[in-house]
Amino acid sequence: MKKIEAIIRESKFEDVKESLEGIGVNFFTFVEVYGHGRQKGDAVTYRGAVYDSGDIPRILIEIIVRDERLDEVVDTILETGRTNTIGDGKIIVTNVEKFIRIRTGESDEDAL
Amino acid sequence: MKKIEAIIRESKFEDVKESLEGIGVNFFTFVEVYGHGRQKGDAVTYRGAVYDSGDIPRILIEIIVRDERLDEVVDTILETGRTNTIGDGKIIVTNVEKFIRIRTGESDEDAL
Amino acid sequence: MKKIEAIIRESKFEDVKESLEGIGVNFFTFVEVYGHGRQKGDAVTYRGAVYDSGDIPRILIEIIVRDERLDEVVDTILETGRTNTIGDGKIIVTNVEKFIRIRTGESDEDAL
Amino acid sequence: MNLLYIQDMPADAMAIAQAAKESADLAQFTVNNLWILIAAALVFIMHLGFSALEAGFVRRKNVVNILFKNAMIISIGLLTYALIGFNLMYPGINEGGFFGFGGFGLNPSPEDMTAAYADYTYWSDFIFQAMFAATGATIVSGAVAERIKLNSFLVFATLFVAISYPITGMWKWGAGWLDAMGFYDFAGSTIVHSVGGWAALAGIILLGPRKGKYTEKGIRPITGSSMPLAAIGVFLLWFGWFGFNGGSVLNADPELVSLVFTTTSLAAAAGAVGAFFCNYFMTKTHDLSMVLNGILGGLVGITASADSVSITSAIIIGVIAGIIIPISVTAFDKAKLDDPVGATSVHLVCGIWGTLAVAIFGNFDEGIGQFSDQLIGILSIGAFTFAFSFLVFWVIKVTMGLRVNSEEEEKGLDIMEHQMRAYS
Amino acid sequence: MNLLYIQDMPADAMAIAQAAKESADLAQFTVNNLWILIAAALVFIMHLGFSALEAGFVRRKNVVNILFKNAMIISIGLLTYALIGFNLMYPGINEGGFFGFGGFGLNPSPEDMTAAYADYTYWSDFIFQAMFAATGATIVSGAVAERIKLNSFLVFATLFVAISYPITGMWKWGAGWLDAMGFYDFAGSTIVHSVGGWAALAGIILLGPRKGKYTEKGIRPITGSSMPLAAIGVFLLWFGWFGFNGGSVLNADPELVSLVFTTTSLAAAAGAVGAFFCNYFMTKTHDLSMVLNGILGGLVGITASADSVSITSAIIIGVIAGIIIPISVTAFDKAKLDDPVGATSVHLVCGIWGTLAVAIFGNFDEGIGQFSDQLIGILSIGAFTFAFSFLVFWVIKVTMGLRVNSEEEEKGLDIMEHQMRAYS
Amino acid sequence: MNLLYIQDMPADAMAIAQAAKESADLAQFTVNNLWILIAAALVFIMHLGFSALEAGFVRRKNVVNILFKNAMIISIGLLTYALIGFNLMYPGINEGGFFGFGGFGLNPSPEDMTAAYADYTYWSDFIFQAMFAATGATIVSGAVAERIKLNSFLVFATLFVAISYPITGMWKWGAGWLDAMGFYDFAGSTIVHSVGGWAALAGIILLGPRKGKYTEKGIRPITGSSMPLAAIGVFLLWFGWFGFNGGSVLNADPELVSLVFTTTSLAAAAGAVGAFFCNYFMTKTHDLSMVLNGILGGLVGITASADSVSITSAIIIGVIAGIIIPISVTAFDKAKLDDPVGATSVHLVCGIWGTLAVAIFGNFDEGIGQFSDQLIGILSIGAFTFAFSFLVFWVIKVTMGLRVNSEEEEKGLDIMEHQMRAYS
Ligand SMILES: Nc1ncnc2c1ncn2[C@@H]1O[C@H](COP(=O)(O)OP(=O)(O)O)[C@@H](O)[C@H]1O
Ligand SMILES: Nc1ncnc2c1ncn2[C@@H]1O[C@H](COP(=O)(O)OP(=O)(O)O)[C@@H](O)[C@H]1O
Ligand SMILES: Nc1ncnc2c1ncn2[C@@H]1O[C@H](COP(=O)(O)OP(=O)(O)O)[C@@H](O)[C@H]1O
Repeated sequence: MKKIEAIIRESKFEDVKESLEGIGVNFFTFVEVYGHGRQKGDAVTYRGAVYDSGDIPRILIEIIVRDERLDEVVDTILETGRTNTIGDGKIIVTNVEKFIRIRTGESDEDAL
Repeated sequence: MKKIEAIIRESKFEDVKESLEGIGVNFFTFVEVYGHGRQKGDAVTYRGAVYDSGDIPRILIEIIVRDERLDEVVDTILETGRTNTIGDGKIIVTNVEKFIRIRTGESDEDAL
Repeated sequence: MKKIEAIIRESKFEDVKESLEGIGVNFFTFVEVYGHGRQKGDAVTYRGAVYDSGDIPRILIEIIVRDERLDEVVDTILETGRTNTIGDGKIIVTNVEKFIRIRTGESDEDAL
Repeated sequence: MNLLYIQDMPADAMAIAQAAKESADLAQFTVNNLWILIAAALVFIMHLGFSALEAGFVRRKNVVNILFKNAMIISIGLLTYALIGFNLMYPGINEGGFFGFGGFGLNPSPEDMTAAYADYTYWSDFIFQAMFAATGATIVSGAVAERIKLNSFLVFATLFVAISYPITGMWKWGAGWLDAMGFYDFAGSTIVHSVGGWAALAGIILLGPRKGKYTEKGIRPITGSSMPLAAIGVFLLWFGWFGFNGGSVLNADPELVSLVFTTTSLAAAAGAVGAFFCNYFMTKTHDLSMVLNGILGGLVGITASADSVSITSAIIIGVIAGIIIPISVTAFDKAKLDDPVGATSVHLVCGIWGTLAVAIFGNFDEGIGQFSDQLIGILSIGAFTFAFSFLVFWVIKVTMGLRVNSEEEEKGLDIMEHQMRAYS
Repeated sequence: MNLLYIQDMPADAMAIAQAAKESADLAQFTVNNLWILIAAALVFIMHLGFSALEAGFVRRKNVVNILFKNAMIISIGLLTYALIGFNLMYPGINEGGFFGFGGFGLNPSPEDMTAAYADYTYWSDFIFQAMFAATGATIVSGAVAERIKLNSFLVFATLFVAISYPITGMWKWGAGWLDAMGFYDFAGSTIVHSVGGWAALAGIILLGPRKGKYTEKGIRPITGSSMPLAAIGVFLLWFGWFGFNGGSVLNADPELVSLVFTTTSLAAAAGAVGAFFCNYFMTKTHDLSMVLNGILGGLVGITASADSVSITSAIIIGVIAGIIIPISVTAFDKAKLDDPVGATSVHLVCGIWGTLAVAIFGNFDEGIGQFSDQLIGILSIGAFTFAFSFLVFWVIKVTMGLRVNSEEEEKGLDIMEHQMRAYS
Repeated sequence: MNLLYIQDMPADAMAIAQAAKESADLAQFTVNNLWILIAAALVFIMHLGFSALEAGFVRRKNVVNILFKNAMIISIGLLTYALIGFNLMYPGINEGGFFGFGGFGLNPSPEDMTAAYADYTYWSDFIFQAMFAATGATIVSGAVAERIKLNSFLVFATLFVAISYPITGMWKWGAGWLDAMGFYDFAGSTIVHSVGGWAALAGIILLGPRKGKYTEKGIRPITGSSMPLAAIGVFLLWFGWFGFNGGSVLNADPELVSLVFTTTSLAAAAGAVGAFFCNYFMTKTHDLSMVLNGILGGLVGITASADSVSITSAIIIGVIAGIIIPISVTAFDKAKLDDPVGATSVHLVCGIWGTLAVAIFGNFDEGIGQFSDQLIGILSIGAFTFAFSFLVFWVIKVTMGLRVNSEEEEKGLDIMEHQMRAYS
């Protein structure tokens, strides 16, 4: 099985979520992260001094999928996560050796 | 070495933590994440409108273990993380190519 | 390509960030996590009772790099992330099967 | 003044008696005046109440913006009221008329500092009225929050406080035509609160709802950033209302002021209870934001008649105001009129209710006649204020623009308009 | 009333003299009455103080619940006090007795609006007393926080404010048997604060501690959600106490009111210092929550004697109250009596201390006699209140249930009882 | 006192006339005294204002520390002022001198409770002055925040309130040499605010800036933890200022107190507007923290002349104070003098401006002579206060140490000095 980590724009989260549910992927885990890259952050001005932390709040979505569905899910995120402006984010795919449902102990495909 | 990611219930964190310490695994990293899956979230009612974000706060525990200990640790989490009701969470195991202790530069087993 | 996860001290984040930019690695994702390990946390005293959660706030930096640059980046973090006192943190390297830039769909090396 | 009693007492009874009378009258004047000043300070704190309430009901990303607006409104309000507002509202001419202007600035005569002016000095009169003036604009700021451009709002608020509020205020409190007609609005259910509500309504209509509030899936609640802030705001508003209503007696008359304190508090309490049950009946939940609005509804409702109804009537007025809140909030949402803080329900709808309640519960013999007087007051003031606000907002919309763009709304006004975050 | 001095002065000295006397007396009445009303407003703001303090000391997941409870308590309290409480506490009959009831509702006569009634009007009397009444229940809400069912608590609070508080209050302030006996409690260390504390204790015992507070590993501190909220609460309580104690003089007597302001403030300050050192001595830390409780302890401690002790005594009373706080908080925890906000230590223990202090420092010649009077007052009121509260809580427990279930406690009352979050 | 009008009136005119005069004078005394007490309560609430403002402007990790300091300052301040401060500031001896001491503690005579003492009682005098005293130290706490050791600060604050503030205060308000010379400072632009500012400056210099504020890359803004808290603080300070300035009239004189309310409010409003435009001109942003500071600047600026300038002058004084704020804040940063809350700009710089404004706008015929008087006052008090503070801070630095170590600063004073977190 594969683990998909999608680092996307906060503003795109709802759309991506819907599109995933659209293809029946209504299970995932996400966390608020900060990104650092080409896109610059919003400058903060406080008491006369300007500062750009360069950090941009993003959402990291983690989805475990069976190998067959990998491309489908990735493409869905690519489509709906895109604004075509710098800072749309990345998708990272890694291999999962084991995936277990705590409730039942079922593993891999059955755990989905 | 292996990386164990356990996505568990907030309410189970203390128990899992203790049980891990019970088997001598008193080192790990965790982060508060949100889960999306079979279990539905708690509905929010605000000014007459009801809404279920479907997002459930969870704890993601990340533990690096040497291969031999993998099963032991996984089983411990399976036991103590379980409530047998939908939403107990998942365990994800991936392979670690390198594990280094920043303080000393020791790597892999020695870094534990 | 490789994924580097560096779990470092909050207080070292700015330094590490700078040193990474120093070697041209000005793209990464980070998140605030809690660590549990040898280093003990700061005791909290509240209304007469003392308590040490043992949890230490840390920063987890995730960087995807091409294989050739792996060592360079790791070494940089090792250098600047170090205080030589217990609790400097860990570096975890895993393999990345696919890395895609959402904006363009470019993958792997080109996505960097 | 205190020399009087330090100097030796004049020997002859008549002289002493006259001196005594003067001292007594001065003491009475001093306590009356002091109460108006303390009331002014209490009304001032209502601006903190509004700020906290609105900051608590908007999202984290728009908190700095709402605080900034409120800090500027009270400041601009006081200055413009000194420049022209006070003399527009109390022209001292055109009794029974529609408009009058006493000239720019404040130029009291020495007598205006004595009982010859009123039970309080000219300065007390001004500062008490000035604190009222800014209230109207503050009510608007909450309703149009999270999407209106900062400068556009400040321009509107300035014109509103400087021109619209004083003109309609003059109709009644400035001895204008509504006063002559017999319209009664003790402390301003209509003159202050509905007026703010009408302006808010105009703004909401021209702005449209916040992104994502009304979806095809239905109404998506946009939860406030901080309920503690909202609660602090409501308690402070209640606290300030003792000055708002109590000060409107315009002297420290023991019977009247104490009656007003009692009716005001019981109506607020009844408002909470009314909203509690009505909301529970409608949604089976215990929504803090509704109970808080219910308290405010009760306060707005009793404001028109706090000095002229019985305790029982006050409680009934409050309960009904409280019941109105959840119904009205839902109704506005049904109509897709997005009001993040419920200002239209609290100030407009309950303000109208309170003004009508005068005719129902107030001890006025006219009865039905009084009712029509009240109706005329509500409609005339409402029409003028809504028209004025709609026009001004519309002109702003076509000139400088009214609403922030979609990206600014997404990221929040704090970072886009102020380059700041509310919490770090 | 103000007509008097506008009309032409009568020609003859006697007439003028009499008119002057009347004006002077009216002015005096007006200022006395005004002070009671302002004091009532200050006592009102104490309810915001309690709300903020309790919201700051509970966890994020229970903040909406505590705010909701406080908003309802003050509202229900005012209404029930108007309906029956006031006439239970001040029946105007059964002098020296244990119980009396003046009938339902509020029905003042015209004379009740004049100096013939008191130094203040009937309405001032009611609203000032009504603001006190709800205080008791608010004290309870903090102690039983984070685990009690909303409706169960509201039922208790209603009965407590409507029945228990007025009955024991009548014993002293309603000219009942304790008053006749010589028991002294100036502004209510026992009659208000201990009473709240006793009820809190009954609730805590029947509820049991919060999950995870007392583990085999020892006491696990459950840290409050917001220290700024807690600090705001305590400063507002101190502010309100100027009205609580100052208003209890029941007129604006310059000497007494200014003495009360001074003793009250110095005792609060001394309480902070006492808690600072005692807590440091016990734990080697600088615990803000202890210093804040210390201030409250000093305030509660001086409440019984604020008008009748010297400055030095006030400071001593405050310091001791402050020292009591960390000791008492620890003691309750040792006994596994879980009180999230320290209400029992502040209001019950320091309330008892303050009531006894009357006999030690107060200028009463009786000496030991006074001491036993105080003791009888403390015990009789304590016994009645604890019994009443325990019974009511117990009946609620076996009928509608007192405590939320384990899952609700885990997830928090905000989401489970209100479907809301305090912060978004 | 209230017996007077209950007993039957004496038959003869002369007697009645005299009784009337006495009653009238007593009523006047009562209202004057009441106002001073209420003003004292309002000044008290300024301490909550400062606490909230400072807590909002520091980082999350130092919030408990700043709250703790403020809770202790007001407490220690009141106690030390009772012990020695009051009699150092108002020695009642050495008129026109530099120093006097009326002895330890507070020992009023019975006459001190009557109009024979002043328009208020001795206790009112003390509590009103005592509330002022702690203000100076509170100003310092904000400026040295986030890096000073708790105990070191408390030691400084105690000495500062107990010795330095009363001595310079005596020079003017204690009928000392500056008073004799003709120096004018109505409510304390210099005597209270600049004094706090000078001490803050000394502390900042000896402490050095917070880590990471001034980098080679330039000034790195260290954003405050909570803008809502900061806003609450400023609104409460404005509210309290009605007592600070209004009470400084030292009686309830209708004309003067109402004038002071008006000038104070308009100057505050003008300060906001001045800061709004000046800051926008300098940075093209709408910085809430600057507008909030602008309001405070206006308040500090008008404090010296609130009773003796025209409305127009008040507005000009406020606008200029508001304009000063962004310029001054930037200037201090340029000089690498790190002041997290802007206390030096608000209290020191605007305090000086306000004191000079007296000579420019005040109705004093002396003109240039007045100007030099003001200058002498500013410089002499500034020199003494700065020298005293610098010396004390320096001694503390070389003995117990002034600044926390680098790790403590990193992790924050809350966890390191208090083992607590502000938010959980
Ligand atoms: N090498 C990387 N490793 C981890 N995260 C990355 C990496 N490069 C980019 N990111 C994440 O992707 C986000 C978007 O990247 P950015 O370069 O800003 O825009 P784009 O991907 O459109 O070129 C960054 O904010 C960061 O969170
Ligand atoms: N495919 C997945 N990828 C990542 N996280 C998942 C996946 N499926 C479930 N999870 C996580 O596990 C949690 C529990 O899953 P859920 O389906 O609700 O209950 P159960 O695991 O008991 O069937 C989810 O809230 C989510 O955080
Ligand atoms: N086996 C592990 N798995 C995941 N994270 C770990 C592991 N061991 C340590 N860590 C992380 O590294 C941090 C530092 O480790 P610690 O043992 O405290 O100090 P050191 O690495 O210097 O020996 C911990 O706080 C935790 O976040």
